[in-house]
Amino acid sequence: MSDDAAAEMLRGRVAAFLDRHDPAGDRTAFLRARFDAGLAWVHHPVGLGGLDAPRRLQPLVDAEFARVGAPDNRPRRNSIGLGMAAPTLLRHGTPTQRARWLRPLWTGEEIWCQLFSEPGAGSDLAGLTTRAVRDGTDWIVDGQKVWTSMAHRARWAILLTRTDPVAPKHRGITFFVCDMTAPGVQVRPLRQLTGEAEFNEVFLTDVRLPDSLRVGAVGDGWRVARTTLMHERVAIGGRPLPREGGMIGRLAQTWRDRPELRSAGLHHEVLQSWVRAEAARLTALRLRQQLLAGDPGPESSAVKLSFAALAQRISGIEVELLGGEGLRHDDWTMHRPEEPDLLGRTATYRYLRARGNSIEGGTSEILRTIIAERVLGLPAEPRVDR
Amino acid sequence: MSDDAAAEMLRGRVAAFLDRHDPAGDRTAFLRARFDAGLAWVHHPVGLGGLDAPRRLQPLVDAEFARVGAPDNRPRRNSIGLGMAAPTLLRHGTPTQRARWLRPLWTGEEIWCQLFSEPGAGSDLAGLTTRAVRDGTDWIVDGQKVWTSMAHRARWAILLTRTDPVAPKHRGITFFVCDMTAPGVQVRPLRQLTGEAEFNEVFLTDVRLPDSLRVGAVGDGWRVARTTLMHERVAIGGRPLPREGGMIGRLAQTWRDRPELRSAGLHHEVLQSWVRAEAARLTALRLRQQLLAGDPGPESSAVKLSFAALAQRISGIEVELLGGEGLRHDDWTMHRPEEPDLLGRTATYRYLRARGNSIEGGTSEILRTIIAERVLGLPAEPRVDR
Amino acid sequence: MSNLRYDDHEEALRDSVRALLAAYSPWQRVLSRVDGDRSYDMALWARLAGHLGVTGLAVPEEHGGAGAGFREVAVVLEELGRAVAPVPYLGAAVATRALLGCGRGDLLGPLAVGERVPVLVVPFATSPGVPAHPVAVADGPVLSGVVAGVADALPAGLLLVPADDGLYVVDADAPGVTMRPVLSLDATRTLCDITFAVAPARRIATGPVAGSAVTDAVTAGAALLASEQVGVAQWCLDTTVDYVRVRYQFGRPVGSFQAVKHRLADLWVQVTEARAVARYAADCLATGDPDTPLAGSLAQAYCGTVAVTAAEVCVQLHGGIGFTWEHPAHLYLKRAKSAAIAFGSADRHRTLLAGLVDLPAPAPN
Amino acid sequence: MSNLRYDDHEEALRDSVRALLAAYSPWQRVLSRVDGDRSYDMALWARLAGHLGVTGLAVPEEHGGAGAGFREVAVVLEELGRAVAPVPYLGAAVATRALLGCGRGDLLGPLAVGERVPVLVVPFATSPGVPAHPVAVADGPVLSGVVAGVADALPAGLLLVPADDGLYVVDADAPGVTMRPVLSLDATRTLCDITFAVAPARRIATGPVAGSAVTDAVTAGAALLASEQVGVAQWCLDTTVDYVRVRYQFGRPVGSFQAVKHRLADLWVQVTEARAVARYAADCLATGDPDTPLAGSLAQAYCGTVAVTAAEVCVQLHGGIGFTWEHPAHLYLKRAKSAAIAFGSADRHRTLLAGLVDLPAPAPN
Repeated sequence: MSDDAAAEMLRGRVAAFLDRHDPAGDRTAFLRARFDAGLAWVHHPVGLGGLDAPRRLQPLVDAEFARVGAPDNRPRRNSIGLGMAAPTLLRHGTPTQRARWLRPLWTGEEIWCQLFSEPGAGSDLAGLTTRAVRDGTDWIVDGQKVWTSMAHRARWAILLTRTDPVAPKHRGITFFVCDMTAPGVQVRPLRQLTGEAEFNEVFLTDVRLPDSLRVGAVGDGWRVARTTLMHERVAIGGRPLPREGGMIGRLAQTWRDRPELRSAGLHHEVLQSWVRAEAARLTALRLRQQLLAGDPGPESSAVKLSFAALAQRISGIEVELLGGEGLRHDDWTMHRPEEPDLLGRTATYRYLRARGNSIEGGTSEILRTIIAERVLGLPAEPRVDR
Repeated sequence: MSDDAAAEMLRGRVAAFLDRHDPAGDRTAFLRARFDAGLAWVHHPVGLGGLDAPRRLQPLVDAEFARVGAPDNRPRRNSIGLGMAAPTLLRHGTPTQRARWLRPLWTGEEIWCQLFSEPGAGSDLAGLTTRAVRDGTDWIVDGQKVWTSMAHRARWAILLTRTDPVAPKHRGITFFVCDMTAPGVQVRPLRQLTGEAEFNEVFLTDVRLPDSLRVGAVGDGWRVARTTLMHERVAIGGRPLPREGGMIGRLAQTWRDRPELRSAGLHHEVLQSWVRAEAARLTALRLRQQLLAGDPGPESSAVKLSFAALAQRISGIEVELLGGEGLRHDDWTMHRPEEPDLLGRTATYRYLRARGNSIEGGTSEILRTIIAERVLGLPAEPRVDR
Repeated sequence: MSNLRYDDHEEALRDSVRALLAAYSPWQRVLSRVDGDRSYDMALWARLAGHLGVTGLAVPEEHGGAGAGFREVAVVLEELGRAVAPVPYLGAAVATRALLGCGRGDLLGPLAVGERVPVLVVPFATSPGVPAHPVAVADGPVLSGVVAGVADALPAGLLLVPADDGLYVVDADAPGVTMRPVLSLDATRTLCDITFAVAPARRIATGPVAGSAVTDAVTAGAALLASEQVGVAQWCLDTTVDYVRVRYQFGRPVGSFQAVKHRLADLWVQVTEARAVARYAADCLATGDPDTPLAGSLAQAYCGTVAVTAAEVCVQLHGGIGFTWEHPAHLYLKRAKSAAIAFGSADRHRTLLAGLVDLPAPAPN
Repeated sequence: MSNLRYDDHEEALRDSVRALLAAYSPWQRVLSRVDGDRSYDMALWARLAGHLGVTGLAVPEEHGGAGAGFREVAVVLEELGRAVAPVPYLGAAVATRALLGCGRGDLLGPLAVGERVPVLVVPFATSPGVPAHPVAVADGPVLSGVVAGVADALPAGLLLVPADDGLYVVDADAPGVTMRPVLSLDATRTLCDITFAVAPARRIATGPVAGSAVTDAVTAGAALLASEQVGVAQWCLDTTVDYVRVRYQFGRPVGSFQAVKHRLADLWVQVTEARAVARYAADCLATGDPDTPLAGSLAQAYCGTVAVTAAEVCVQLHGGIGFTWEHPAHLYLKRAKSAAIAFGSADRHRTLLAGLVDLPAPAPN
């Protein structure tokens, strides 16, 4: 089927669906029906929310629904579920697992989180030490996970454990879905330097998971996790922004609105940042065009690196531009935001929160190494670990 | 003897010397006599140009001679001899070697060069492959050296060779003095990207060196060379500059003299460079004060790193400031300058020549590693070489 | 020639301040205070005064001080920066310079014993040569007006208030004086907005004496702050080096990875340079060198940025843990970023330098 | 929406240009020419015209050209930059834009077959919107004056000379025209000073048409130069990567050291971004997008610096060998530094952007 034909087919399906389902009716029922009609993830197989259509046509379907004001699945509330858990389950889950989890995940009825990072295994994720030990048809899990966003709201988690402590480190890992309501799962907020807590620490103490929650083979968890992590990077790089979208827009607006703050030196800094932000934006746009043309390219790492560096630099300039006002903060109390309010709060908040951009989702150091080795083909360092 | 007493003694010696020797007379005779009077390197032993006096008093002696217009030993013409060969010979040479070489070295009658770097052993100097094989009481040397300044004028060279190809790499090295007039020593100019050739390649083909030219024990050359290299870094860091000395002065003067070239953006760059240059200058001054107080500190590496980065940045800004004029060069022909004419030529020359500042005398990468390991105590990388 | 080294007695002073801070102001204690809005630790201040006598270092001996000078004050500030200690030492030092500048060292007697801290009532972001006199004088004399974002005023006893016709002193607890704490980026140095509502005052200097006393005091702030920034930067560097030596990833200490090593080497170079610059500023200030305005502007054009970089690198190389509230790195990040604005940003001081060293801006088109 | 990708036919064009340059303009050949002062390789130019027909890519079909557009011209420039090829392609493209801008595409016929190269007679450092008309017109008409530092004029046949009252064409070999080569920083693109001494001329455009044709041509120069800069930067990156993979020090490839890897990763990010920026500029130019002035200034505010950084990193990571005359790195360094000034420096273009995107400079004091 050609793209044009597929597009026409999809438009027809949406129209037919909307004839039968009232977008103003019950939200959950509507979303469940949309999933069942194969209009959730069009590239998924039939029965798993899709129609085996080309992935690049999804935006078209979303636009059709948006046009009539249909409810969406609030994707930002379940970004880890949609962005990482779903593709991993699709690729590595059993039919039973996919049938059980994908529908409520997509509709937002069940929120997911990710139990990967540990205090001792950050950049070196494969150095994780959370143990899973077989006990009959169950597994008993013990360990500590960290930097878990949404854990306090999540029904399920994707979980990496070490099941073979003597195998080479990448081969002793097994991937599970963790029931966040299981006894022994304890979630504690992790307060950040901004004062609030987007993330959690999760303590796993004698958590009993049935073997049916295992995804992929025992010892094959690292391979499964690579699917997850690949989608993490693509997800971060994929958002298209308008010109002056993001932090540069805030800085530019402050510059325009507050002529009394201007100085020649900061003018130079603002213009340099504007140029770099626009270059990064065009790069993200080019990446998107390549993705849509089926030619992904490695630009997403570049986009994440630049995004982090720019957010840090721009917010730093903004604080300096504000001078005495830049010494004032809005709130140090402990909150639990759904996501950081980057454009709504003070410049000081942006400055502090942006420090995390080069740490979360792969440090900038790790990204540089990935670029050097996978894109440029430079040799790995001598390995001293297994 | 207290410092004050020593200073008084030295002043007396210089006065007595000047009573007996006419500074306006024969240059070489005057310098030889000064050496013999122990007023060349006051910290050297008696008989080797010194009086066993504190090293920090040398500037006082030099100043006394300069005050009456006495000829100096043209130190910049023999910087490798004075800065590196002499301290090495003093510390590791035999009495015969020191007696033979130090006097004509100091007077400038014999110029020295350094045969250390090789095409395959730059940053990894200890990876050198120039062989020296024993033949009776002689050694036969074969190999190629590179980046040898003054080789085309030098009478002697300090030379690193590999005498044991199977020993661990730092232990198979032997240090020699090479007779640059010996058969088999061939010197060819090495043209730089500036068009000129400050340096040379030196080809050593079956060069026969008597064992009396060996400095230190066989296989102990790396330890000897460390004395040389330590003095290289100190020498580079030691020069005191007045404010706006060096390249920043050129840039500042162009800015002052040519108001039509100014722009707000370049003003920012010029001011930032001025600040960094002044910070580096004060750091060098502080290092000097510490050295004079007998408390050297590791600041010399900082000074060399900053010097290189600043020279590169400042000259780059100068070319940009000149705009259309910055596109014009003065001379691409092949010259053999005694030293780079950094302040006399065009900004383009400064820009190009400054590229070498972060390569010659230890790359900036190597300096950073040295700082990280020796100053900050960070662990070495896993070694894969011997 | 300026002495850029630390003398033996300065090293001894450093050791004693560091030991006292280690005992009485570990970072856990500082952190525990910053959730409130009155973070100043006046018990620590009393110890600095009582045990070490460092609050009056720059107070002349005839007024009960140590009769030392601003070189020593700078050494104390390095250590206070290194500990992000919440005491009004910087503000007191600036006020000391202002009072000495108008010949009123007699008002510093209580400071020498740690009492009645004086503070110059200007916004913390004030740079040298930018007069801002939001306070009006009426007969009495009495003062009225609001000064926003003043550092070290919350624990102060004696307010030095610049006004159009001179410099006034006001008792902090006088009627008509209201101090409102500001939720500050640097919660270890809580700013406050001060409202004067017909507050009784005394004029202590007029005319050019008052003007230059205030300007010189702000310049002194710029010069001295540099030492605090060096202390902040040095802590960040040392702490990061310690961490990457023991943090293992990929079976190796993180500090054995070359990119980490080189970044820390570059940072060490910057801190080393900042120290030379800060020493120059302190020495100029101590000796009354005519180069002091240049040295102060150079200090804030350079050292503030170095401290910010050091704190940012510290957070980054600690990875996730450095991003948490429970690790002290953020105290230094907030102190550094805040200090980079205090007494004029780097950008502002580059502009001042342009005038001082004859590197004029382009003519407007 | 702008198309920032390379189409298949653009990739094919790239391949054929690259193959031709590899065969006929290896760097050794370029290096061997730069000791002289007439470095242009017109034999290579003839091959580009004859074998590939790329000299007339932007010339309309009715005038014998390929009727393609500036997107394709930009692809050719990338490859020419990658080879630091000494041909007047950039100058001819700028002149093409000028002639098309005043409706005189008919004068481009010879260019399509590689003859009578046209060049806009402005200093290479000219930025958009800075008129400089050093040439005076007298009756005849005849032109008199000197234009300094013109790129690609030495091999040109047709000189387009802006003057106060319009745009003139002058034959390069007309009486009264003298070209003096300049010892240039970039010896692969030797500039020249052109003297007109009562040189006979023809006026081809007047008034606003002439003015905007010249401005648009300089903007086109800024936009297209970005692609050449991307080519330069990409060569520097590729060559450095290749070198550090095979250069061993301390028993390891230099490219396995993390600081080297990270520096090259950062450079790759910059080159990747520069490519997106350059494609945007080329696409705007090709489609007549009203965003073209912004795209051109963005291109020169970003890509020039990236090319310089790439060349500087290339020299540095080659160590000593990269500092020698016998290694090609310096050809790229000189090209990059020179191109960073051509058609206006990054600083100049940031100033232009400030006007275009409403980020005004501070009011003068």
